[in-house]
Amino acid sequence: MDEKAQEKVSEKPVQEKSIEKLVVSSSPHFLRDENIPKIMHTVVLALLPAMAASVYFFGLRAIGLIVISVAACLMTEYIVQKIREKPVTIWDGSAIITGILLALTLPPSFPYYGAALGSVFAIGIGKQLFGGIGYNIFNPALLGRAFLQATYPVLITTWSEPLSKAAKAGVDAVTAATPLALMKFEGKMTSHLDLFFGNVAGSMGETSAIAILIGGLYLRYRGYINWKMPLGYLGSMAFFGGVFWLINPAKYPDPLFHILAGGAMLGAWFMVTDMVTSPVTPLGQWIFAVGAGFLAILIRLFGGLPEGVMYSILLMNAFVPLLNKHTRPKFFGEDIKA
Amino acid sequence: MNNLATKMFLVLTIIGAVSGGILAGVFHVADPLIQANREKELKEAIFVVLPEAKDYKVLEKEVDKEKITVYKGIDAEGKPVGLAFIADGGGFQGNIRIMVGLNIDYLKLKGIRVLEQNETPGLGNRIKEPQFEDQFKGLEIKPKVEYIKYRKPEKPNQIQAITGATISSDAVVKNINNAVAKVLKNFPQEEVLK
Amino acid sequence: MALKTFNHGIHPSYHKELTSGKGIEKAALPKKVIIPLQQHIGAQCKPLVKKGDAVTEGQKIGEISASFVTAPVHSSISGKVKDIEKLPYPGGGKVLSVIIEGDGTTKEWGNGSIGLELESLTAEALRNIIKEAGIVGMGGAAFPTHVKISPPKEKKIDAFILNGCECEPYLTSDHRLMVEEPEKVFWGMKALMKAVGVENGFIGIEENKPDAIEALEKVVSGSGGSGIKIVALETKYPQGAEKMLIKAVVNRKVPVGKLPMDVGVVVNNVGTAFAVYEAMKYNKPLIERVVTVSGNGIQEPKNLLVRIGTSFEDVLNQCGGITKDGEREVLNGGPMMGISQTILDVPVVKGTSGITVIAGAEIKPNTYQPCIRCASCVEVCPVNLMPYKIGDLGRLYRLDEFKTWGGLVCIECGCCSYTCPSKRPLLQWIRVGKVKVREREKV
Amino acid sequence: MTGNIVIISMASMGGIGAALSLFLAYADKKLKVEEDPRIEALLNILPNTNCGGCGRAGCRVFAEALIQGTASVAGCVAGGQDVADNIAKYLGVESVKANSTVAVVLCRGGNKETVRNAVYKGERTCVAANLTGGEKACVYSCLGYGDCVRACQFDAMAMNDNALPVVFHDVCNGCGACARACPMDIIEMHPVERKLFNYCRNKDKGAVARKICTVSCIACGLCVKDCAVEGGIELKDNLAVINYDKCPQDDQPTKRCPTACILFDEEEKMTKEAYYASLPRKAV
Amino acid sequence: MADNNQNLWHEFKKGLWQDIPPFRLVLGTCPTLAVTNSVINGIAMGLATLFVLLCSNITVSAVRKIVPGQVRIAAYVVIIAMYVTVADMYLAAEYPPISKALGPYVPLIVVNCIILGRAEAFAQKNPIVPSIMDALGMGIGFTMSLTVMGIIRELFGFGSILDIKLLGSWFEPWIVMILPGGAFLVFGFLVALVNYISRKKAETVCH
Amino acid sequence: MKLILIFISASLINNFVLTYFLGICPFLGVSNKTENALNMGLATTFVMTLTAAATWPIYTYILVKFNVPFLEYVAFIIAIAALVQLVEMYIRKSSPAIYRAMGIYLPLITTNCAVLGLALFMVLRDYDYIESIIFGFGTGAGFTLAMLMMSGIREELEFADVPEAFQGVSITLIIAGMMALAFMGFAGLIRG
Repeated sequence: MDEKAQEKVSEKPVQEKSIEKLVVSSSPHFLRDENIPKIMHTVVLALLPAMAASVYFFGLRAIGLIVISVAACLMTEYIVQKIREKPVTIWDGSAIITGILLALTLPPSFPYYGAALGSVFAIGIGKQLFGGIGYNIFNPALLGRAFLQATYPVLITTWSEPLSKAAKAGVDAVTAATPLALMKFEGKMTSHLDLFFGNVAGSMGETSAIAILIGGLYLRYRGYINWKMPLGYLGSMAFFGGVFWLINPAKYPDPLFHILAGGAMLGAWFMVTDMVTSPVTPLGQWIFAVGAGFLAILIRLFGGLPEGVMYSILLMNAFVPLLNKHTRPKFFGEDIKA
Repeated sequence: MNNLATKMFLVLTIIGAVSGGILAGVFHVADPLIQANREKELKEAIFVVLPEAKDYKVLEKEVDKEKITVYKGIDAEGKPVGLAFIADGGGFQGNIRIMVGLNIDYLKLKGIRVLEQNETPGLGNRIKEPQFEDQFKGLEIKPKVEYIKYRKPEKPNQIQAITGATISSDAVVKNINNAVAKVLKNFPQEEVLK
Repeated sequence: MALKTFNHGIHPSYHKELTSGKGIEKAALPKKVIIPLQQHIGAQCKPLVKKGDAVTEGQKIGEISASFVTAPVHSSISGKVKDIEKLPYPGGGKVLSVIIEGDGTTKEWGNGSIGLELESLTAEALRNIIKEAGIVGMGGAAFPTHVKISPPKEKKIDAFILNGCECEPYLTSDHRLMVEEPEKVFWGMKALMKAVGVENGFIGIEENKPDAIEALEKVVSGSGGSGIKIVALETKYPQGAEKMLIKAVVNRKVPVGKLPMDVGVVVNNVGTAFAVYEAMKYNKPLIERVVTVSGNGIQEPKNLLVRIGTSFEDVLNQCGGITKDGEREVLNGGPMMGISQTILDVPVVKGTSGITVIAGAEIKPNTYQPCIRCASCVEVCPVNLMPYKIGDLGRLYRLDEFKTWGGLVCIECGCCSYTCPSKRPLLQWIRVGKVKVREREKV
Repeated sequence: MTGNIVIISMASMGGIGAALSLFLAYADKKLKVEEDPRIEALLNILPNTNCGGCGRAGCRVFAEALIQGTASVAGCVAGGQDVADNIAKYLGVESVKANSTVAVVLCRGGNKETVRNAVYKGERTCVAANLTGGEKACVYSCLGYGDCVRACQFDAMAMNDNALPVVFHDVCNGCGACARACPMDIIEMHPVERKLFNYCRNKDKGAVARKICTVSCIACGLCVKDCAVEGGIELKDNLAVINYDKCPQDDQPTKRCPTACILFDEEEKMTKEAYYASLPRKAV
Repeated sequence: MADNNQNLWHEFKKGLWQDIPPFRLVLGTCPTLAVTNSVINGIAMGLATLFVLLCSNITVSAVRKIVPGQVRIAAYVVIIAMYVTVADMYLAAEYPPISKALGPYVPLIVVNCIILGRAEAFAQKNPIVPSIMDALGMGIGFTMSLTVMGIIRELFGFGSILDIKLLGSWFEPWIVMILPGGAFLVFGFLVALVNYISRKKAETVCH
Repeated sequence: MKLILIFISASLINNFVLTYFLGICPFLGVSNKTENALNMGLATTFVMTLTAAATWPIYTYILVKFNVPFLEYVAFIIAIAALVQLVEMYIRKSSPAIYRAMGIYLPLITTNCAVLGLALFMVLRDYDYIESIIFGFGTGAGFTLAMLMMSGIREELEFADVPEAFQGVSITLIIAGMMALAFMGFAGLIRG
């Protein structure tokens, strides 16, 4: 029903005390003990290791950025919902996730006002403009990140070394290149071990593959993410990356590097798996994950930017409605003739 | 039907012919102005990259069916001060056209001017900012122009790339190297000095 | 070894422990019964009695001879017809019903020795006895059994499945029957198989009823070489839905819009088999059935043998009544597919396999959140639909799209609504869509 | 040189124009499809709301039917007399008097009058609520969730504070969408001249009906006796049924009705403006 | 006579708000998005369009009676294309930098739906004077819209308006504003704003 | 190889709709249903390919040869108008259903800036004949792709709770903006 008509007729007064009366409803009459806040708060919990790693590698400024973006997300959601006279649902956790994810994709040296701006865009335009949770087409955090990439292209590509390395160099914040940029522009490889633990320059929450993996596996354990998504995404990155690696190992990095470097891990476990902006059908999920992985490799190896995870997912987000529409599973018994 | 067809025929033909005529007239007036504008623009660019030049001469050569044009800058006394030529090549998005000024000693650049580019605003398009262009003044071209990142240039043939716009910086350097090489090959110093 | 099952489905909390260990008790003789003249799918019966008539227990009081898809109804007590009028029916709406006031006498239906032996009967005679006894599917759908076991000649039936899954949470009536009367159930099944004319029989039981499997196993092995196999199935809802059961047991898929007989299978319920046994052996029509009274709103959950027509209130009072405080919902059936009742003055009917009372926190909330595309409805739907989508289409009356997305394929199991984290009433919307489609196609 | 360019330009442009016109003339002849231009014209006359009141799947289908002569010029109930006249004028046939009807809600048992047994939980629309039997003890009554109001494309209805639908007689054009939307079939379309209605559809016996609703028809038969014409009102299924063929328009059988369920329609005065004016002012 | 004047005034006025081309009619979207990354470009584009609109409306109105239906569009398009070429050559001759900045979007005025739309919807059916008023109104409305877009985008994208720095060095320019994405976003928001205001207006008129 | 690059560049990297803002009118107007979007996209692709095939010879063999390149716009637009008329008549005859679905948008292909833009860019970039046709086809494919994506999203949005003022054109433009942001990822994919 459209909203207005609903309002017009919903002013039905309740006259009697309902307590003595029986309840009538349509079946089923009892439901699973599951709700949106529970899911979202679990995701926040799963993001803790990545946040901890970001603080460990990049210092207290990481906390500052996370707090600022989460606060800006919550504020924006609150204000929009107030203006639209809708129930305020800022504590359902989804805005918090957006804030955290956005912060984790920013460079540690990114200015606070930039993070706030990105959050406002992510929630205000990326999510609430479509009607709030569940209706957005693009992943709000990634959209905010893409907006910042276009808005502050220089600030968002200025990276700093993790604290441990910076301390060795004896300077406060050393401008550095990310492993992907090193690979792309200077042909230098970074050790897999550093990538795995996260002791490299890069976006705050992306560097430490292991921290993200812990969170992701926890989510998988809780059953909130579909194994197809991370597997399809990382698998496709490894596959397409591997194809090029086999063609020219000197020029192109190995598949493991692709999986560990940049935002691949964060994307695979927390963004490709975003429920709202990913397909619902099994085939659609495969196409989505594999397609995004392919695009990520394409952009990484041949595009102008060193990192393609963000764009790969955003681009596939735009295909989700089409995927849902055209990958409908066969009904039970549809495929056989009587 | 026939009547209608005739009418259609007449109307379209006449409208076509009339507009063709009007346009030809306007073109006749506007074209010289447009050509003059182009000329002026070219001249300005040449004098920017060859500051001492007061005039220039066009030298043309055809190599492998490709026309190569260079502009020989001449100072007030009629002495050649350098060569200007256009370096044209791919950038991050679309072509970059650069006017390059080469010292007559064939060792250093005298300056560059980005004429056309389509790079990302705020990032790649900073190649047309003076800070970037000025780096090429007096830059040694041998063995070739290079760029380095994040640091101040260390060698006389190095410039510092624009942060975050490696590809655009790279494209500029590459284009200049290609064009310089082509000019060095086809317009030997002796020939030009003549 | 992996147990046989179907794809998708859910694992709700079953709460079967409330009654699964409790033997079947005979309920008190009701003072008054209300016998609806239509307790089955098909044509409504015409009353054979009128106001003031005296009736005896088991007397046929309603029948319609003009129609094949129907089942006669019988008086479940002896007494006098008080009135015949339209009264609320536990399946919804109002149905013409016969009200009988009892005189307190009961009839003895025999001790097992009376009746006929199976070998002496033809399939035709068997079907006739079943029809006359008014036996319908006792799992809830209440489809007349004699119709089900009379497949048209061109349909080759090669398998008979006895449905002992009872996948609905709370309900244990079939379970108790299998544990307490395995021989009678087995005998009834053989009678049904003979009526259909099949050799191959399967009894599908979920593995959460090991005692039932054991009891039936004993009977089956004792009978020797009867062509009947017991199949233990994974405990999963809706394992008991015909199409799902067929998939699990014989690995056949019933095509969209077709019936089990189209793939050569007939499915019957454990309760039905038991009723068949009683009809054969004691000539007793379907006037009594086992009803599980359970739920967190019930003081003493029980399995009761209740006479058809006893009011819900009567039955509930024999189980200590329902909780007094807070919200309560009384269901004809289990919580997944049961129908909620507005008043308690409705009769137990042939399809009432249980009365579930849920209360307090188990009652679902009245609000829902936007769909977050979590895909859990898609992951659980046993018939591979996209419930979030067809729900929306049904809600918005977009009927053409509703049909192309398979709204009419839905088996209304309720898995989607159960699993939805946003508590969206998906199944209700799908039903709305179905109602609207039917309405439109009538025009 | 200049002259040359002018001539070339004129020649080439004139040539292209000429070629094009020839080509178009040819294509026009070869590929022309006759679509009846009258359909377009009729669509301009019709309200284009696709309300379905004409019984067809939209205005275009109706327009096609008009041209084929299978539809009456007064078939567009939503358009009323004006549209009928215009169509008739366009098609050059004689106009027919549009059959103007209005929706009548035949239930007065709102929240105040009826007994409610239960509390309904679920989607708050009538079709959805009807799946469960609803809250009210009367199973024939208005469910009160306003499907009819949502079905009305002309804003000619609203739910009042008693959870009953109100028809605005000045706006209602008789398209019948509300009647089709009502799962309880308590909305009927009647000619505007009709005034006398039995506002109850409860088929329960009087004693039962009386207990669950204060405005139910209890089939007492007083109106049958009071009717000026024999058989003008009959009792059928525990309901007083008015025979509009027989019962005179100005008949007054309603005076003794104990539950005031059979009466003259006073809602005639209910216009949209009057309704909204009667509402308590809401803070915006 | 007064009535006539009022009509003319109405033809003029409707282009300024009620039917303001890009926001209400959603016509002429391509240039609205493409060239408004600075105010000056927007104004130049608006004026060029105004010129073409005016000339073509006059011409179409003048020849409307002799052009047969089948070649109507073709004929109008030729007329429009001619004026566009004139405008293009004029810009190239007199204002080379602007001509360069506008690039291929000047010739694309040919297919600006506003111009053909007005020719089809208005000039074709009306005499010359109202057609002029219509063209002026629409053209000015269009120029205004482009200017507004230009102001917003230039202000946020460069921190300046008409190349005059307005925002201090504390302001880190939002590059996105001069990119395609920003253009779409600003346009979308302006359409919403116009929707919102006119709805508010309609409400106040009603009550 | 060059042809493939032209195709990819025209369809993805320099997508006409999302980077050059060409063809916005039909992009906004006909993208409400996937079927319509697909039909419109295919028709436009067809017209674009034809346009490239037709305007290139006109430019090369008439305008350049007779030294009247200033007639470019007039000549191109007239060719396009004729082609569109042809396609329109053809579709009208062959498939009345499609014709009805596309309604007034078919003639609007004439004024689809993407088609004229294509001809202008083709000249500007000095493509040869085959390249021009591929370019036209690629551009059309890119247009169709953008239309399809947008139509899918808009179908989804029918269920969404978009603020009233933003419904319709506004939200479509904003989504286009988001798509443009996403398409920036393709920037620099093919250089030089």
